[in-house]
Amino acid sequence: MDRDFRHEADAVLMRPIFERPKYFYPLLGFLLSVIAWAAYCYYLQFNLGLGVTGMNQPVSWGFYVTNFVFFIGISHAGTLISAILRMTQAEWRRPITRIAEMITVAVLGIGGMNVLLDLGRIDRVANVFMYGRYQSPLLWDATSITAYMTASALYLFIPLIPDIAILRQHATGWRGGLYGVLSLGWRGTERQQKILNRCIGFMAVLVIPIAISVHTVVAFVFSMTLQPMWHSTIFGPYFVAGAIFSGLAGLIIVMAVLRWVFHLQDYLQPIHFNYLGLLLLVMSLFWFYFTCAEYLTAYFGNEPGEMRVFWSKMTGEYAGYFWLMVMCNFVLPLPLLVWRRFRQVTGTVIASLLISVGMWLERYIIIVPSMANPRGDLLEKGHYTASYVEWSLMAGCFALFVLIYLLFSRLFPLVSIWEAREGREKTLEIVAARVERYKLGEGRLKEEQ
Amino acid sequence: MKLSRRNFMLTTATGLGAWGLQACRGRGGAEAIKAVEQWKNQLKQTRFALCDGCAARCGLNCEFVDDRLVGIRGAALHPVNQGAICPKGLDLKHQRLDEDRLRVPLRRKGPRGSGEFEEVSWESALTQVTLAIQSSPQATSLLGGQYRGSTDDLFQTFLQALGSPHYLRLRCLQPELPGEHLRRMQGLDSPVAYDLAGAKVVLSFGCNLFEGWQSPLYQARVLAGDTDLIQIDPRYSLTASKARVWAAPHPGTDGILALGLANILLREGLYDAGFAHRWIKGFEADQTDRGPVQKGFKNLVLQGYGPERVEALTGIPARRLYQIAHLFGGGGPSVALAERGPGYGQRDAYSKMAIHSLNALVGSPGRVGGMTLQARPPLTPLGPALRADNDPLSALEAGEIKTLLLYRSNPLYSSAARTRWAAALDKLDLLVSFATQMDETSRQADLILPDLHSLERWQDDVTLHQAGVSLYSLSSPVVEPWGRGRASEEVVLELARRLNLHSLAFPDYPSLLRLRAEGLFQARRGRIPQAREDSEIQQLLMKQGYWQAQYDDFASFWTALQAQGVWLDEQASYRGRAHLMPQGNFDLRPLLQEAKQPWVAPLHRGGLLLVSFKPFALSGGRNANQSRLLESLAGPFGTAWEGPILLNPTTAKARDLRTGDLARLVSSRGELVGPVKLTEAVGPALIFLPFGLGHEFFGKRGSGRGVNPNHLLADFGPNLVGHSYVELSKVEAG
Amino acid sequence: MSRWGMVIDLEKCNGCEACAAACQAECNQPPVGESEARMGRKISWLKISEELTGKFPDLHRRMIPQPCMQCDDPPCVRVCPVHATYLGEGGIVAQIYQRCIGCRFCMAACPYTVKYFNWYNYAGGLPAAEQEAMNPEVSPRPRGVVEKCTFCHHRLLLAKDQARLQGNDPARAVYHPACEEACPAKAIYFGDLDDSTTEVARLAQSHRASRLMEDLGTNPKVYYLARKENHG
Amino acid sequence: MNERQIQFFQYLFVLSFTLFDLAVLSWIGRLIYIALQLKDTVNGSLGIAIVAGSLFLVLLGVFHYLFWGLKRAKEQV
Repeated sequence: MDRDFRHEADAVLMRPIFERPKYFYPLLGFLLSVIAWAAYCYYLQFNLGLGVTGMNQPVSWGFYVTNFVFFIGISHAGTLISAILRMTQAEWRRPITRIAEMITVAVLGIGGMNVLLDLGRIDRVANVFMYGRYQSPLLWDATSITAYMTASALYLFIPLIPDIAILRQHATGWRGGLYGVLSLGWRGTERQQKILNRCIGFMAVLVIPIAISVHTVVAFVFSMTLQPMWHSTIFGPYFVAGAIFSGLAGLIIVMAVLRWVFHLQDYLQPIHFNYLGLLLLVMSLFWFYFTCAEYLTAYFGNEPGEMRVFWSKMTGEYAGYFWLMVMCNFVLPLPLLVWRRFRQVTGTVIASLLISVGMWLERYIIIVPSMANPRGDLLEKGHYTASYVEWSLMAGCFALFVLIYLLFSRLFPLVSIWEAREGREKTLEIVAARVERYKLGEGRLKEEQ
Repeated sequence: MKLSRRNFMLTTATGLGAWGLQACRGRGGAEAIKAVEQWKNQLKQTRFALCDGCAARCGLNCEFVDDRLVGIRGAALHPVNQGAICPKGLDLKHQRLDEDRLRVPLRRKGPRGSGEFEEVSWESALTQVTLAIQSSPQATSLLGGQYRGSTDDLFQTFLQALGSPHYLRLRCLQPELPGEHLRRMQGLDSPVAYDLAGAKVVLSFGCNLFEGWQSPLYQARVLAGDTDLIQIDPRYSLTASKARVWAAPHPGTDGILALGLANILLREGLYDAGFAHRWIKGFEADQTDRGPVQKGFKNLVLQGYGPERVEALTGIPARRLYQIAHLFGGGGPSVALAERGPGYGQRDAYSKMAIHSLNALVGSPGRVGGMTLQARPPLTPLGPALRADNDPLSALEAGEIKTLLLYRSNPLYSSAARTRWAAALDKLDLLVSFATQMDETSRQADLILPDLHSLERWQDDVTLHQAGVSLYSLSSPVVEPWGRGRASEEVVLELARRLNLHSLAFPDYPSLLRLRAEGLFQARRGRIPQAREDSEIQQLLMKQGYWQAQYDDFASFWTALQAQGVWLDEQASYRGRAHLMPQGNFDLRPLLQEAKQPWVAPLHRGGLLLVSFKPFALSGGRNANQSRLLESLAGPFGTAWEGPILLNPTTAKARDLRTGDLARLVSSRGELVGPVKLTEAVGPALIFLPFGLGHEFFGKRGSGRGVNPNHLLADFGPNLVGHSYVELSKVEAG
Repeated sequence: MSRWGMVIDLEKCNGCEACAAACQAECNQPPVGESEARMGRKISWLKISEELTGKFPDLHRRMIPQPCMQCDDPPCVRVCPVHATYLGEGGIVAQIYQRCIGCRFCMAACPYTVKYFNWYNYAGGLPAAEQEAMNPEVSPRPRGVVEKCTFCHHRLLLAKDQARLQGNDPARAVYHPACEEACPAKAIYFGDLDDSTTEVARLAQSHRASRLMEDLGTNPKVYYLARKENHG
Repeated sequence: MNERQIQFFQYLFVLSFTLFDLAVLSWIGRLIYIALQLKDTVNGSLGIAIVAGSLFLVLLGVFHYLFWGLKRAKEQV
């Protein structure tokens, strides 16, 4: 039973699980102290009230809602991308899918948590269950995020089963028990493989509409109100596109970090970054198109309430944020992603970092300027500066994300071992067969037969 | 069963509690519900009190639950406010609870002005005052601010009994006296009231009718209808925005503007020729007197105040002058108000008389919608009147006064002549302050005797400004005193006892008030309004000359007066022209005299003129520490808890100032730094500063907040002028 | 069933803030203090906005008191996740403070920005004496919940109780909110919009009447009377 | 950990997922009940609930298919 994992193929994937990395405790301590500080800040907020934040009237939403939208956006990277790649049978998906799916599960919880952080009366959160009403888009959110969370967790778990079974062979003690329970009696029989593949395939199909619905519904929180620059039909698709965009960026960053930390250069190769970079480029163009569509519509319509918000973003108080966002999301990443020689690991990571900042800013300037410039010309203008509590909680969220990833990496392989093996063993034949079928004239011939 | 408020809070229907009640009702607990409802309705008690927030003295209904003051509403039957109420009145509930209030007698420990005081007993404090007065009774005086009624009479009698010739008052309006111009032009000795309710056109020269002038609530009510208001004010005030016509002359040129209007009225025959012929003296050139022929008003105005010249001097376009003149002289009862609080600049007397001459031209004296004379309520007199000395500073500087009692006056804050005041007060042997708050002047006092909050003591008032009624209001304490304070009137009566002043031998202040009220009872006129319907019948009867006794004996009259708080006599104003012009004419000759002095251009070219004004929330003068009022400043200023320097955007642009920036204002008298707010409501080359903030010492919330325009205003003598030339510069942050 | 509405005559209103202050006193809206007020967290269920147009000296100013517009189709109610705000009796948009979870979605949805949030425990932070002086008819709000103008709903409940005690039909009870009562210029009219005999119903039909952001379709029950014709 | 214990925890795992899913479903049911009771946008609520409810049912189905399927497939060997 207790075979040494080091003799296994793909041993590098199992190393972080069975050999405690030397940075583990320092990093854990650092993350826990950041989280503890954030928890203390939240304790202050819980005790004193939301007054410790910078929010006010009329800017009654700030960092927390921004982070909510941002993290939910990042979560799209994972499951959605992995599902699309699985469905299209993109071969290069194999080392990426699990990393992506785990991002989703980790970040979705954090995103949902930001809504809770934002509540004035967290002690009454049970009211959502007792007296909730489906008319409120917030409940749509609650439902679709729960669904997405459940589906993503399932979608993460199912392809994990064979790997858990592999790990079980090397694990003792509580790990052995855990893997024993979670492997669900996996033996790798043909029948089991078939069931597993069927489930994976089904979930990949199911998860795509759920993922799209989640971010559409997040957008609906804003677009269902009558507020200037929120009340727009483009918001659903705009948010989905933005979510995939920021999600891809998040995925690239996480991949690069993991590649470096866990020495996964053999699995996460420049070609992966190249392909994801191409996807990122496409999404950047999409994002730019949606942004133009949104702002041009508002500008051309010239509705006074909207124009106040519009100009506050273009030249006013929020112009700095707006133009920084355009730089980060489009102007700077574009050359990095267009030229092949930049579309390497470093180039895509830089572009991704820029895009992450840019997309966070986008969420921020969607929320704050509209709230600060209410529709009526009579109504007072607002200003918003986040307080240290909000910054701390945001830092806590990032730390929590890293912590979750760290703990996950100590329990499960970050790259799907069995899929990688499958790729090595079977792919060549499958792809060769597939390419054979692409050959010119084959299709017509088949039809004629 | 004694019902506590806690029980009440538990059972009462709040927004949600109503659900509970509804639910009970559904389950057949109708009886229980009914009992609760019955009890709830009986629980609330109402007591009458007089508002002390400003000089208007509105009537209040204080609502009590379990002897706790939980609400204040306007008293519907009080003629001044008729149920309305303003932020200052509403906030009395909280003002009373201010933790900064002085609650024990204090004696100065350190040097004057050091702010070091020690707590002393009342006995010790009163002995000290008694001894000081005893040593030189004639050198005792009292410096009072804004108050009326029996308090005023009591102080007069007290000083008179001591043989002191000095009763000092410091305030911007003297309600018990007619203005100087009225005395000189009409020979009046008692105050006039302007019949704003009856007027069709009201021409107000800087009187901020809805913000701080006399009784804003009353004016708001009577002018909300079809009255055409013409507001002359350099600032686009709230009052100006309610006016049909608003004109913004250069500050200090109101007199010229008035005579410019007179010019048009005369040339176009829009004046009351009958009145002019019968009553006005000095209208035509005077040829009957011996000696050189004196020019008449007509010559003066027609020759010297043509629209072009007036336009050049005042900045008001001739077209606008015609518009105003036609409206004002258009036939309807019109009245011109020359009663601006801070005065009309260096040529105050001239301006006031010039404005008042418009009243002569439209024949407003004695006319409905014009000027009337109020009859004082027939209160039992206390003693002979001691006319207040309205130039207190000179009296103090003369050094004849050794002991000074200070009541509701804070000259070190409210007077532009702060340094002179400080020096004059320093000469005193004993300065005693009756105060509820530690303010600038009280800090200089040797002894502070804590006064009671207005809701904690007996108050009365004689309202003289409201045309058409003779009005006396009285209120008894509605809440228990907080701390060891005593009503100042009681303290004065106690001093009188100790000094053996027989004319003030009253056991306490209520018995003095009771004695005064006996006069009302015996006068066989007037009534105590009980209910609206009742009042209509009574009014009708009285109009026809009938008077019906409401009460059989004085005791029941006294009880009713305490409960209702109001005695009034609607038939007590004198509209007869002979009453309004006791000298037999409306004399314009004093104006002609004043007009002879050469005119000094008031607007310093290129300079900025600072003008102060009173925002409504602060117009009581003692509100700088009331959180709710400070918070309500967000309405007029856009910023709560602050009184910004108001600037026109063009003025500001030249100095690179934006709303929220700090600016420094420097005048010949001093300088101050404050935040700026840009508004079009202020003309270019003008700066407006709200008055009421900028206290050095006024409780925790009132100290060091905002700016005090008095630090900059030129001191032109006893009258507050309200403007001054200043230089403005930006204060760089950091 | 009554449909309570308000008409505010802007021609009469002189911006004295009496209504706002009366509202604060009646409904226990505490002062939030200097730093809070400067952050824009002032609570004033009835706020007064200044509308100043033109250039000196050709100016026009209106002071516009804004309570909750008590929309017939309130955007805030649509978004509330927990039924903490709902269209209650007589068309009054109610807020259940004990139910509210403080998500502030209603604040984000309200185009009139007349919903206010208790960022801190403002009411509970007042000195004990001031708390005792609160109006016992209206519950003070804890921190973390949204609050708003209730058209003095507690006065309606009292009026109904009174009617019941006197043997009258409680459904026909008439009441007056604190702001209307306090207004010195009598610029505020309040009553049943569905009862054509009331002054409010008549004025709401007047050609001078309009509502704020009528085009949003929220159907507010607060009407404003614009300037008179003859004053052009 | 012996095989029995592992089995016990596996059943616990599938049970807790099932309970979670049922809890969500009952929550959705509760929302519908409230909407009906208060006549608060019943149609819309029903629409959303049908979509969301069936989704959770499908997820439940997938999980159970997987769990029992793997179990049976194991035994077949």
